[in-house]
Amino acid sequence: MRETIGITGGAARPRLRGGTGFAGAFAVLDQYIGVLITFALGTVIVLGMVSGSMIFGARSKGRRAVKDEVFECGNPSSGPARGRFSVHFYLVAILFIVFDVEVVFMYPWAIVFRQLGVPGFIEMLTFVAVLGFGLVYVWRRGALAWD
Amino acid sequence: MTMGAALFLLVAVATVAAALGVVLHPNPVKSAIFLVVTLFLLAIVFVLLEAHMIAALQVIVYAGAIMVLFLFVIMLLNLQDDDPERGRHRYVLRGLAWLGGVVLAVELALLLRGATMGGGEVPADYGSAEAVARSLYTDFLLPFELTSILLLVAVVGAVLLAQKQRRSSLP
Amino acid sequence: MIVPTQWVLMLSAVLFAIGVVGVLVRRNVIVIFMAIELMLNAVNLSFIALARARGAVDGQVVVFFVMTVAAAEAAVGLAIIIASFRNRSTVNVDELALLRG
Amino acid sequence: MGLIAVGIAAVKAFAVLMLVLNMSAVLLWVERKGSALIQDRIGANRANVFGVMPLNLGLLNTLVADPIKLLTKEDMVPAGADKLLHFLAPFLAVFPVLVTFAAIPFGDELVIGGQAINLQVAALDIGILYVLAMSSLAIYGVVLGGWASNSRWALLGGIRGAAQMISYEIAMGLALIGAVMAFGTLDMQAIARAQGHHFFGVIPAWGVIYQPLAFLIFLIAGIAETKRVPFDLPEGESELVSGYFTEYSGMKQAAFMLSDFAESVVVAGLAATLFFGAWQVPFLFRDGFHFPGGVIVALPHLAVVVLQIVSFTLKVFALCVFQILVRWTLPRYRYDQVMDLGWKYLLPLALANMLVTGIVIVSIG
Repeated sequence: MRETIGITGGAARPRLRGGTGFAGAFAVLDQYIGVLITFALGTVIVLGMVSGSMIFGARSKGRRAVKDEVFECGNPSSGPARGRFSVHFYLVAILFIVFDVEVVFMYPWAIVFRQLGVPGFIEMLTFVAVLGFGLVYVWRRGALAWD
Repeated sequence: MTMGAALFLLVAVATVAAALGVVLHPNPVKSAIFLVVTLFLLAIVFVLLEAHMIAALQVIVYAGAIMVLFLFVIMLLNLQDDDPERGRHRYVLRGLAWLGGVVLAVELALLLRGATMGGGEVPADYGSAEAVARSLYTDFLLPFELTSILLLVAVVGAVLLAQKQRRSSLP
Repeated sequence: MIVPTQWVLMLSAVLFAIGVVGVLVRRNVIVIFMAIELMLNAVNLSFIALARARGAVDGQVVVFFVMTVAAAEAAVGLAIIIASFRNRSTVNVDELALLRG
Repeated sequence: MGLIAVGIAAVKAFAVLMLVLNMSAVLLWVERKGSALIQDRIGANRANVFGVMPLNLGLLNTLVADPIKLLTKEDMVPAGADKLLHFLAPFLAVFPVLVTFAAIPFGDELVIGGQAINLQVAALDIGILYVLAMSSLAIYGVVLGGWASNSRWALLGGIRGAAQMISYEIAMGLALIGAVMAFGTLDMQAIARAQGHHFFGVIPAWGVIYQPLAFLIFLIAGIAETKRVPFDLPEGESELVSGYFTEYSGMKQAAFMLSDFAESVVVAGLAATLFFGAWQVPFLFRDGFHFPGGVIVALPHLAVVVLQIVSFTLKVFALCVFQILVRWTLPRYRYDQVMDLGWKYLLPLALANMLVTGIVIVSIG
């Protein structure tokens, strides 16, 4: 019973190669059978749910014009609904992409960095530092400020 | 035909259909949605090719991040359906483009049909996060570090381009 | 491998061709951009297929980098589109022939 | 064996989906009653059967009467809306959240007739990445729901929601990296098993002990991802009517509501797995309890498995209830405060947490 920080799972990792196989032809992908079935079941359940009111729901006759109007607190709506919006949202999305890629690079690193040791840690430090510089630039330029 | 091959064919047909949707649908938002579907289906193909890690990244980075940016821009600019094109030579050019595409696809397919490539056994941890990570952080160390600079340049450039030309809080 | 490598490469070829047609046929610059992403993905697919055929994982690492480059490209490319839209109010490539004067 | 394996997987998948759906429904009731308790009122307490008999059925009101009511509502699609996307949006909001649970283990192995069944729908090597991938798709439901409705409230809510979700996804991902570094794997069952021992024989070695800061960041980011108070800017009813699902009615609107609750369940499930020992019960091992001091209570295998499943369910439920308590305690943030919290506090904090974790692990060896 080791009491250091970070115990790697003592139990055996599940094998990638399942022994028996799905109908004999799917040996490698046994672990994804569950995902496939969940997707299928989930699709059926959610589709059934979303279309529930379309099938069982009440239907009103006539006078659709008023009822189908979009909600505007009782006033007739004016102008197009899909106006342009602040470029800030776009800046957030850009930052998101860049940092998402950074995070995604960190996951593979996080699982092997014990093997990589100190050099591996310094590599990631450099990577984070360069991107951290980007964050500081964006911050100081005011792209993160909402006015 | 095995179960796996049938699944591959099903996904492949759906992928091609979704890709055609990207190109054919006049509404940019729907085009983007079709592209998201294409990318998701490609992730399934990646799983079938035992690239588990890359499949997950495909969904996270492509379907979950890049396409969100596309949708944001389409909505930001409030783009409507593309205008139907007029003019006779337009139709000729379009026809030529489609013809060229079909020729390209057939040509590539014919070229690749003859190629003989092994599809043999691979190590047990092939495509796992650990295998990809080991390769990435030993053999591809320099590209990895350069990536950070690429991303830095991208974020600086994008913010410069997209922000309005007013003096910001930069001293 | 569940299917011959050639099948996957053919799928990749078809997707690439669709991307090419998209670039040629569409006039909306964002849709053209999306068609380019489609072509990138077709190439990614063949990288994955050939990595599997060779039994080496480095093809997958290359795909990793392609995704990163695609992310950077999307950020900058779309920023350019926004900037040009601000000046010209259009995303139609026929009207965006800036260099012609 | 092939077909039997598929059958078992199907049973597990169905059980997990039902767990998420039913827990969401129960949470709705807990929320109604809990908020009433907090605000010193009675709360939802009767259902009219055929318009004549007010009945107090308690939990059954939300589990049975509510769905029936919602099913019989008229399905509305506003004029000028994009019909296809309007239909697709609630689907895209719920589906990714539901399937996320496939990678989360709800128990250890169940051995029946010499055959071991892993109590996890899909024993994925990249479990955590799968969860992140699926939850990153949940954005589309929000964006498309807002865009397809052709209503300005909905559009504003959708855009706000998307920007908020992507902002907190970064903090969430970075917080999880600390946990991944501590355990050295992305496989959730392996992470669950690694939490099975005890420090000094008494303190369970749960992730929250290695990574308290990561847990805190993850929980805050998780609540923000579910778009609930104090982060409910996308739907904030006092400014945006109800945000991206303003123009939805009946079961479609219920789908959006469900997706919020199901997201709560997923966040709780993830937090329980990574930070609270998943299905582990303190001092419970494969053959029974081993209390400190040498007291051993042997238990049959089935009892152990049942205890583990119950333990996991209770942990998830407790974390969900905690989220509801937060929801009814704090007021809503302003939008700039929400974005600031994500980008200027949680993100640097998560990076720092990661670096400290790295330094500690490297210096220990």
